[in-house]
Amino acid sequence: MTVSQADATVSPEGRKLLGIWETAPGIFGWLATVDHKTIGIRYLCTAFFFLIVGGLEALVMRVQLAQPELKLLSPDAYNQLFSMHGTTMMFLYALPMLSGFSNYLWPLMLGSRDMAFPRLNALSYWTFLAAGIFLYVSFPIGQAPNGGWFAYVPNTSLQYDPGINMDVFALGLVFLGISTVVGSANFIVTLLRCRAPGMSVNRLPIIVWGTFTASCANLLAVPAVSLACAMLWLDRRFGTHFFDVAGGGQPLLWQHLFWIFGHPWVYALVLPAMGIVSDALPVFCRRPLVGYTLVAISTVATMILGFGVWVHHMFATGLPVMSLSFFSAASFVIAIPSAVGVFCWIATIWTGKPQFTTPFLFFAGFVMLFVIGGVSGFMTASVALDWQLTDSYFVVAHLHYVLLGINVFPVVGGIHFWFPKMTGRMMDERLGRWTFWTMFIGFNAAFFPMHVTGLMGMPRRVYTYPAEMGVGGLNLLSTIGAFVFALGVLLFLLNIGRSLRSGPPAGDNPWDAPALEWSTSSPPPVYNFATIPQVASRHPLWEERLGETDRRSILGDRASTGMVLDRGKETIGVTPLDAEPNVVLKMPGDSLLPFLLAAGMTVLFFGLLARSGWAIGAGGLAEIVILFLWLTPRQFAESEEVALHE
Amino acid sequence: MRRLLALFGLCLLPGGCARAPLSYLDATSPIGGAIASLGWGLTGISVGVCIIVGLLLVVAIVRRRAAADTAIGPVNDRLALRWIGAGVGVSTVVLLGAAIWTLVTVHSIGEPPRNAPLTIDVVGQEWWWSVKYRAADPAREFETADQLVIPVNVPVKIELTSRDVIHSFWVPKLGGKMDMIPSRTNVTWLEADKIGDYRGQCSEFCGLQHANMAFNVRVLSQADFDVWWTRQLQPAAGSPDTDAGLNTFMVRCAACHTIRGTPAGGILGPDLSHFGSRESIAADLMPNTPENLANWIDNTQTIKPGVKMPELHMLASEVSDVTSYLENLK
Amino acid sequence: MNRAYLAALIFTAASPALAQSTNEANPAKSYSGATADFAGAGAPGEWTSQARDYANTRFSPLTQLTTDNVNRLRLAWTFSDGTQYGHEGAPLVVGDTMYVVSPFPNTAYALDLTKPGPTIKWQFDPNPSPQAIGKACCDAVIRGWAYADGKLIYNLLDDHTVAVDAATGKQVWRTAMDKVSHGVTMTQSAFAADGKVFVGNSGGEMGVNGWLAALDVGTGKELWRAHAVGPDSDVKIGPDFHPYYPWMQGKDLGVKTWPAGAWNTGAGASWGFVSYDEKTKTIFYGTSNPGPRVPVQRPGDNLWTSAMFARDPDTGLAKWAYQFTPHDQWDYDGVNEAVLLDMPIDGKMRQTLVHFDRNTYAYTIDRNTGEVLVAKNFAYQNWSTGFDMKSGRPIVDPQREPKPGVKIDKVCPPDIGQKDWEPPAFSPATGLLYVGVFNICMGLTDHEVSYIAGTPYDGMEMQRYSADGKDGNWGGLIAWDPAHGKKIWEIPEKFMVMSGVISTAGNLIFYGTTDGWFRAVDAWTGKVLWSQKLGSGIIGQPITYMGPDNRQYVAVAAGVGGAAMVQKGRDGFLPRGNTIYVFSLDGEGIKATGDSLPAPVISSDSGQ
Amino acid sequence: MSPARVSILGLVLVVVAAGATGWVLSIGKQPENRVAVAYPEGLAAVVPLGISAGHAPPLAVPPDNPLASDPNSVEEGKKLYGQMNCAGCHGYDAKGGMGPDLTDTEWRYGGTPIDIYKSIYEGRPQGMPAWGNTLPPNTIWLLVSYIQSLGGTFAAAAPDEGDASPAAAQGQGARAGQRQ
Repeated sequence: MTVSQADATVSPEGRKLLGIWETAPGIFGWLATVDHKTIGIRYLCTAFFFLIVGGLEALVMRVQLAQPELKLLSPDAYNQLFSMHGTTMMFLYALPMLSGFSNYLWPLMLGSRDMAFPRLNALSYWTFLAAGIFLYVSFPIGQAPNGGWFAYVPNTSLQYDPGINMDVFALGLVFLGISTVVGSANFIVTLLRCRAPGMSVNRLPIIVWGTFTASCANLLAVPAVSLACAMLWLDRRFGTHFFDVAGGGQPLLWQHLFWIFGHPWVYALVLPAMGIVSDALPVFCRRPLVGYTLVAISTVATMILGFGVWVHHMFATGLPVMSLSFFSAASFVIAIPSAVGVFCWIATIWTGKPQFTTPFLFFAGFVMLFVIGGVSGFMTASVALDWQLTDSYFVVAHLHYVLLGINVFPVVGGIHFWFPKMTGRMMDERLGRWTFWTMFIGFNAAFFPMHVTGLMGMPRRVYTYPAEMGVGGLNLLSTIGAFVFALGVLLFLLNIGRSLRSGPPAGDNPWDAPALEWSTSSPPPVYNFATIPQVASRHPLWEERLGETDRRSILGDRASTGMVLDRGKETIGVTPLDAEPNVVLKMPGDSLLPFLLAAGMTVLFFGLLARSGWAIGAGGLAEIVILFLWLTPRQFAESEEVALHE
Repeated sequence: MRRLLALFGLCLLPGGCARAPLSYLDATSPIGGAIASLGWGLTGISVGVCIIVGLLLVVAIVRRRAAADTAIGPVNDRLALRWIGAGVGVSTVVLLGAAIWTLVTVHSIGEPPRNAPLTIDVVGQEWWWSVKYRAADPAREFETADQLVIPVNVPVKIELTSRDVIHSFWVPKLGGKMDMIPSRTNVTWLEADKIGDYRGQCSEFCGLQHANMAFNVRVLSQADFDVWWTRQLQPAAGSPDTDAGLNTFMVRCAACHTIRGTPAGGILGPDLSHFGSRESIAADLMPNTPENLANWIDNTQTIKPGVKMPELHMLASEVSDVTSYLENLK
Repeated sequence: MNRAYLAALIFTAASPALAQSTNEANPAKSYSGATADFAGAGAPGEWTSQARDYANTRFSPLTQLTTDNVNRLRLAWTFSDGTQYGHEGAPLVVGDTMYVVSPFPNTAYALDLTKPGPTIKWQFDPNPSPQAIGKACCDAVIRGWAYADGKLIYNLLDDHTVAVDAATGKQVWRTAMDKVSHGVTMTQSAFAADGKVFVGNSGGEMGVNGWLAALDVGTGKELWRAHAVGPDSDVKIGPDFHPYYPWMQGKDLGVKTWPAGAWNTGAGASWGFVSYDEKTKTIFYGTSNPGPRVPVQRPGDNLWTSAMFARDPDTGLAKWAYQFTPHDQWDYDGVNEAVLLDMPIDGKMRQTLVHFDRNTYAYTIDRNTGEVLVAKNFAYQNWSTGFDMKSGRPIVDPQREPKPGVKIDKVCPPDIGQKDWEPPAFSPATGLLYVGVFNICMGLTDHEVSYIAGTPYDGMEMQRYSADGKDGNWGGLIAWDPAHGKKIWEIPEKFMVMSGVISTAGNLIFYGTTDGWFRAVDAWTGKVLWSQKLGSGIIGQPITYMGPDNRQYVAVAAGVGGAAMVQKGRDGFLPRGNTIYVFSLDGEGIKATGDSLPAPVISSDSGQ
Repeated sequence: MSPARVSILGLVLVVVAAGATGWVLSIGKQPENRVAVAYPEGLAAVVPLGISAGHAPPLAVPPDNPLASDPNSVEEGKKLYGQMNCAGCHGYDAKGGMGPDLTDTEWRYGGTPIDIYKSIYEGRPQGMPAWGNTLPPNTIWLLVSYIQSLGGTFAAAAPDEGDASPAAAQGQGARAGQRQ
């Protein structure tokens, strides 16, 4: 879906690079593209589609809960909706959306031509798309997963949920886990090796830090949930006893495995988004971020601590009070790195010259919601208070403040910020402001009352509630707020649609932002940089005005002396810490293999779901053959051996 | 922004939520009270932090609005970093304070007192509560359902387990929640400081009727409690041949329900001994009146879809017989 | 199939050698010094009650068969009653007539032993209600019948006791004892003594309220009925009730040791044998397991289930009682028989009763006071870690206590114990008791269960298997010294030994295995002297009697069923049968000879 | 927006709309499969539990089990099999005990779904209690679903197979061996 380069002003070597890097046209190109920008945009669009689907499910649930004892949804319908709402939002929207941002921006921000493993990048998208469809395959026949996104056993064991509902969930998560882990590995290697010379670790944008930390966490956390889901599926369909009480299994084993994944996962969902704010907010404060190193270190610290707090989801399961206290203390400590982030953003606004553009509004709103969500988290960290708060609507309020506040607001702000770069057109500011206020007011009207209904004892995941519980009015307010928020999202979609068609041209750097991606054209050429830039500071485009150092980065066309690397698809590989170039990387071109591998995996997983030997055999065989083709090394023609430029 | 925070604070004043049976920030019982004070404390800190940071943010945004220039210039953040350090320091101190306060509270209410004079086994199962009163002498042990009657100012030890999926035992005004996990016995405890009725609710998603799985806790004086206990031990009078209601009950309901003193011994459904003396029916969904009971027996699946009790399509005469029989099982 | 048969053969050959080594010299002196009063035994050649005498010794004074000539035993004649259920009873021989009652439909036959291939003198069809078949927990069997006052008296499966005139086969009286719709059936062997007949019910699995009743032999009128659970008035506990141990002393313990109202469906049926001490005018019998079998549903000791009662036969009032397994959690009924023996314990002569309980403890109890003198395990068990002689209670191993919904493996013994109802025999010469035992364990899962009248109220899901692993032995015959609580020798068997045992003055022990072997064994050495494979597994009780031709016969019914069916899936397990086999030396007996044989009539137009 | 993108957008919208309507329709369906069946008039006509077949009222019940294919019904039936004490007689593995084995193909009173329904409903002379007036039709069908899942039952014969009811035709063989 790349915007073809009709631009006549491309420099001569640019035209050569264009020939090398441009994706083939037609269906083959569409399926075989490995261009990180195309994949990034596809991630953004697919994730946004799932955000809308999840949002619609939420709206139907809110109508059912608007007043006590409504009969719009049957209990099983409601259970399927709230399970799919949670699963869609947590797995099919949150991380894919951030992967979309990172896939698109990393090479441009790091000064590289592509991710470390372009085909792996395509594979992670196709697998994500297939897993998304797989999770919704039983929705039309009314047997969508109905055990909640947390799927506690024994409620989801075969004895209490015999349909295929939870098989779709368990296999779907394992399927999606493959996409996540593959994507994370790609991000980590890209960070370590695919950067422009001079882009040392202390000059990386904070979104890169965020996504890198999230990826490392995913490598460790996602296997836990994949293992748990595989065990659940074996228990259900092959009579093993991992969680089956009669056979000596332990229901709590599921909760431990799930939350060991669960908590690092929710931090993986927010750290890249905090990175977006740390990179984009300073642009509208007309000054660099205050305390860059503090924010970078707090990002990593948050994730490391994130692995040590998972039992705060299980304070009421009767574990010994001594161990609960340790996890409670850890959950308190984890608020400190977040506090560092908040103070840095506020300091940046305080000491900067805030420009009231739409992205700025979203980021300011983000800080406020971050704090409210943070303190409600602080309240649930206290094990004694959590014995009252857990599984009540207070926690629903907390998680929505944290997930929407820290993920959706920065994402919408980020799209407003990077839309010009991605499409070459500006989004409408007035409509943007309307979008922000509608979303902000709708959000607070929807989720703030849930703190109160939670404190009034309304339990979670209830398809209705009795009138005498006294929470009817607040729930009605929440429902109205939810619809206002949905209106806001609609306005955002309108803005995007209108801007795509008739937004004013954006130019290379409409916001006068400092980062490397603004040094390319909008939308950037498919090869990103005609010559590989050399980076000299954290803010390449602001170096003169900041006057921090006298060395200057060499960017874009001005880098005539830079490396062109136009013998085939090439980019520069650097040493991990100081980013000294030490190798020229040969990048694979367009390839159908990622799509085919994902297709093979889909056949395999549908075979597992239907337990049909043929499908499993066919899928497995296809996988082996494709992997064989994938991994056979391509012999480079002798002439293409390149001497290292100084 | 600030308007919203005010709403947050206002609504939590005791007046705002007194009539809500499940709200717990106005609890006064030994456990509920301890948690409530901790709750108010942490809420206060939270509201305070929100207001401070909100003010900082708003001031930060509006203080330089006038300056139209968007020029980039060199910056010096030494002062800002010192302010950030101070802010983080204060936050850390507040966090540690809260942590210590929590641990102290946990220590005081975590373990049930050694010599709790009364032990009750509560067993959760798909969508109702089996309540067994334990005693040293087995003959004084009996079972009832969906209702806990406890004496005032007496610590009651409660042993929790489940017969099917994970449920969670929670009486907000009397104390924190504790999960009920099959093949595992969790122990929690309650103590009430005021006589009256309290409402409990299952708070772990347990399937179709999780929403309507509540129970009633009735706190009596010690004397009334002992009277209640001895009456619960009395077997039901009458035999199937003399009492039409019991005869219909024996044929229609005895396979799932138990009434001590009659040959009805089913344990699939709640124990209905002394049903007439209970305050509510259908896991505390409706008050215990003959009309509600008849309506419940006739339209079980429409009131609580998915619940295990089937609709028996009984004749009107049978329904009224059974209803009157159950209602006068005082 | 033949491989298993061959293995069984080799095994039987090897086992005597095995037994041989454990007992060398030829001691003439009795091991235990125990003696028995053979009151109620009838003439030496007769077998007038299931256990031959009131003391339940199953000892016959006949000596025509001895250890020397027993290998010449051959089949004399057989009789089949055509029914398919387990054959547990012992035929009775009074005068020259053998009385046999079939399992359901409980048809009674009188066989005239004086005629060749004995002819049926009369046959009596009581036609009990088939409804009872579905309520009988462990096969529609009858465990025995009694002969008294010229009448054959036995229990029908559908809770009636019937008396038939021994001469004419006409019904004299029939008394209804209980209702099948409440889950009650009667398989108990009626016991006649002191002008009364004592009958008990079954239905431990159906949540019944167990009882033992006394009927007048002449009219069948019920004299008294004593329940096993409930207030003292129901359990007929009066002022002169003196249990030996303090934890059984107190008022209305049949109610107090149960949760409120649970005693009414507490079971405690009495389906075992009754013994009677004529001198002290006391009857002894056991009560079955508490209901339901899931212990969590009935906290407390659950008195008086799995216990032994001593009662006055005239008034039914209890003299003493002793509970073998308080708060029984594995369905260890206490109904097994009490063999009344007098023996020296620690040098002092004591009047005792010996009881092999289903919880694998062999008790020697003072039958006048109920004090436990000896309590030792007669086979492998792992549910109890020991026996506290001071309090008289077994110590339970918490690991074996079942919890609802959780599977526990290798609990030994299983519900049917290492010895079920099959009665032992006593040999006054050796002073030993010879008992058929098992060697099995079970995997157990408890399920909490509802009481629905007429349906089972037990809730135990079990799989039984040998205690020695996959293809280990499932049982054997042991010789037990009751005075010292010691096993003298044991004959291991591939299959459970669930038949009755008899001993004779000729120092012979007869028993059968559940895969059809009927064996004669030397009482002193345990050497197998004679073996004969019968048509079906043997769970019946053998007898020996003197025929009208002054020849000693040995008879046993071979028709597998009842608890032996737990071995249904094993190789070598025989199908059901219904034949009584009678043996005599060289197969001699009253045969049809000479003119009593039919002569051919040559048809007149044959023309040759 | 290039035509390719519009077509993809259109396709996605159509798929989502189809999925949502499919869900709404099938979600609504589930409660309906609770069988509402004509029910005999009142208590007097049927013999209480515990005593076997007295005069059983006429049944208006479909010949085949409407719930057999629904996995929930089979699982629900399996739980009922334990809770209604069927396991006590027929064995926890349904391989028989006091009551006959339900997994083999030997049926004393007929092995089609309607025969099994009647055996539960009316009770049988050799000790099977009559559940007709205790368990509503739908609950009995759940039990029949579980028994069908054990594999020993026969398919319901097509109604036009002569007038002999499927039970009679199939029952002949079984009844022959019935005389105990």
